[in-house]
Amino acid sequence: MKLTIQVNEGPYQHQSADSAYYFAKAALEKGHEIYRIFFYHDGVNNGTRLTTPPQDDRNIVARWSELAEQHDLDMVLCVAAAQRRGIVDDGEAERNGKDATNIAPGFRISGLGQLIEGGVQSDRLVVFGD
Amino acid sequence: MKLTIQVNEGPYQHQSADSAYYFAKAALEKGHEIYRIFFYHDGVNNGTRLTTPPQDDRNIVARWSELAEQHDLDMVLCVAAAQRRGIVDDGEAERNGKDATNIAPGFRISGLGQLIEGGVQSDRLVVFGD
Amino acid sequence: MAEETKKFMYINRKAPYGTIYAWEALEVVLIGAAFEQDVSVAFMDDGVYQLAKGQDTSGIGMKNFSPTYAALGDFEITKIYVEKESLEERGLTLDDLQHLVWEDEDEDWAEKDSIRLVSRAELGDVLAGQDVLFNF
Amino acid sequence: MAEETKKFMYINRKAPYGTIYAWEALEVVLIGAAFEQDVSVAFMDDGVYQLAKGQDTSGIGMKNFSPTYAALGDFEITKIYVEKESLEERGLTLDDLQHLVWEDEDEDWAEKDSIRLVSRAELGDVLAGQDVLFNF
Amino acid sequence: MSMLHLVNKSPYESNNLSTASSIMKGGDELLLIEDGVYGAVKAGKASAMLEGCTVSVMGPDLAARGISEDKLADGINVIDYNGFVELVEKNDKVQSWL
Amino acid sequence: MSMLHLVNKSPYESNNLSTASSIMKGGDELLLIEDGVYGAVKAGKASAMLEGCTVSVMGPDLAARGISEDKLADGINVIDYNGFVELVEKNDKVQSWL
Repeated sequence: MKLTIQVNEGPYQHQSADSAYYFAKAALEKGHEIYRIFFYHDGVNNGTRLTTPPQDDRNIVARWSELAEQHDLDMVLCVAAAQRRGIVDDGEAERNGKDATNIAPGFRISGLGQLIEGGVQSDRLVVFGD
Repeated sequence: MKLTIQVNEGPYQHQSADSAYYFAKAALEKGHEIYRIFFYHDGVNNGTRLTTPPQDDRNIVARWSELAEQHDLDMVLCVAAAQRRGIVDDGEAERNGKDATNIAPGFRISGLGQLIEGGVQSDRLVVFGD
Repeated sequence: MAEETKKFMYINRKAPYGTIYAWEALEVVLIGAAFEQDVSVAFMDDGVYQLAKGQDTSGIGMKNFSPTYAALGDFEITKIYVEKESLEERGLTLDDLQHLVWEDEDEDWAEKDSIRLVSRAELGDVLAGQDVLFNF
Repeated sequence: MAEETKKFMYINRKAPYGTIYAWEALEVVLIGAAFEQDVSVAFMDDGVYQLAKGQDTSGIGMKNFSPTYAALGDFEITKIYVEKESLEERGLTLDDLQHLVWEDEDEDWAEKDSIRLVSRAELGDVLAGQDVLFNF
Repeated sequence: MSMLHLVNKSPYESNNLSTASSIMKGGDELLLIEDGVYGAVKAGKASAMLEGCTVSVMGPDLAARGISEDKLADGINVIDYNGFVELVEKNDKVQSWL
Repeated sequence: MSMLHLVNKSPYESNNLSTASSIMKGGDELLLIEDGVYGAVKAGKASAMLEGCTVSVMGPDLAARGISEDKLADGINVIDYNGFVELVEKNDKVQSWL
């Protein structure tokens, strides 16, 4: 089964990002293919490398980055949502005149078409949100 | 009347940040004193200078920074909440080994005691959230 | 991408302005229109408020995106389902909503209504017939 | 800051884990304990779930912060209001919740119950008597 | 000792208005803001919860949502952000039903 | 053409379970996750909405909230994340009632 996963909320405030992660992990372990994980709305906040959660808490961002590296995942942050929330890679920093970037490893910023394409190309779309 | 305002949600996703801003502005224009604006939970995301909202949309972060400058406001981002969400100033970057900062002008990062102090020192606490 | 056409349904259940979901959902619908899928949009629960007439956001400093719904027909999005029970509970009728239309190329560009008023049970049938459901 | 003592009430209305509000609210309560105000904490609506016994978060990888409620007594937080109607609607009784106690210094450290089961009307009276209400 | 109760969510998706209206005391005031303003519409089922309450509603939020004032339940005060500040002044404390 | 319905909010604070359960077709399945698991507790008022539905509930979410399986309404399947994936496989599509 080919899956696209959509994440609508940021890390920590809502459990959505946790549920999406555990679902993705279980699907991969069962041999399914994840075509794409698309982060929309506040979901783009999953992709900042600047978080420092408490020592006794999970590191949601790092966990995504590791999963992406292990399984060569395509993790996309919606560009319009990322601009509104302040998630920036090198290209965005240059285009919008920002003096810093904060995107985490394993994420890329791209357009909403990537979500639609996920719907077209996958057998299932599973949405996690508030 | 001396006010403390608490903001629990980030910009754009919920209207809370907008309502808090217009309430604060109206209070200042009527001659009230704002003792402190305390950003908690995802509210800390109001304090990132990396946002680039669309041209035809309001710039929530810049609006806070301007209000703070005009009225010499004390705008505090909760440190624990900011660490979880990845809002970083120079001190936090150094302490937590981060290679970038994203805090916007007019905001400072401090402890939860600042919220309690707001409750002690103010005539009213008004909370905006989801 | 042209190899397969899927039935895409965008389901809107949240009020506008209090949260951004309605607006960012609309952005997906517009982008999605370029993908030549078979598109439907549903408004139920508080989502029916998105189509309310006469929205004026000048007092809250937010962009009024409601005129965009009227443009859906130009994007060949012509199947817009509005749930009856949701309207009734909220004291609304179709007259409180924008009148959304599309022009039928096959009938000399005759103007037709886009909104289909459906019961919850009927909407359930429509959902059952879709391939992909988008939620915001 | 010692010049005035205010009645502080922390109102918890959200379930734990689904959102972070319960946890971050608890952090405020603990920090606030150092400020020598007259502190109360209320649990109503889904907030009553925060006090449920037997929480085990190992399967969702989140920190189980529920043991901290038992420490509130040590922070001299001894007035914990739980709303009856909220429990009943959810099929809960006080037996489903942690047994929270504090030790009364004035009575040779006798252990006393912290939880006060109140009706919505009684909780309304309690709220009316407060100076500052914290909401999360 | 009067209290201002703030409700910012639609009564059709959340229980906040229900809780607020059932715990309010005589002398307290209710202010509907953001999506909470839907609770003020007379023809909507939720408006029954407002009976016996002193209710204000944010005009800018009403206008944004396309609700004209003639649609409101009887006796509701339509205010702006200045009026919001005045309600906070007038009542001793504020309870946000989030 | 069966559908998996996901509900992740408490039925006591949100209308999502109510909407989901009233729109489900025979053959559809309902999965309660996150705060949605509170809807599965037999003694709670909301469990009445589950009647006639095929219901699964996330075990890890139940445990986190201190709900033991003997508290659940009759006939509910307790699953883990593997079971979640299997439900997604088994049904043609997923509807998240957010």
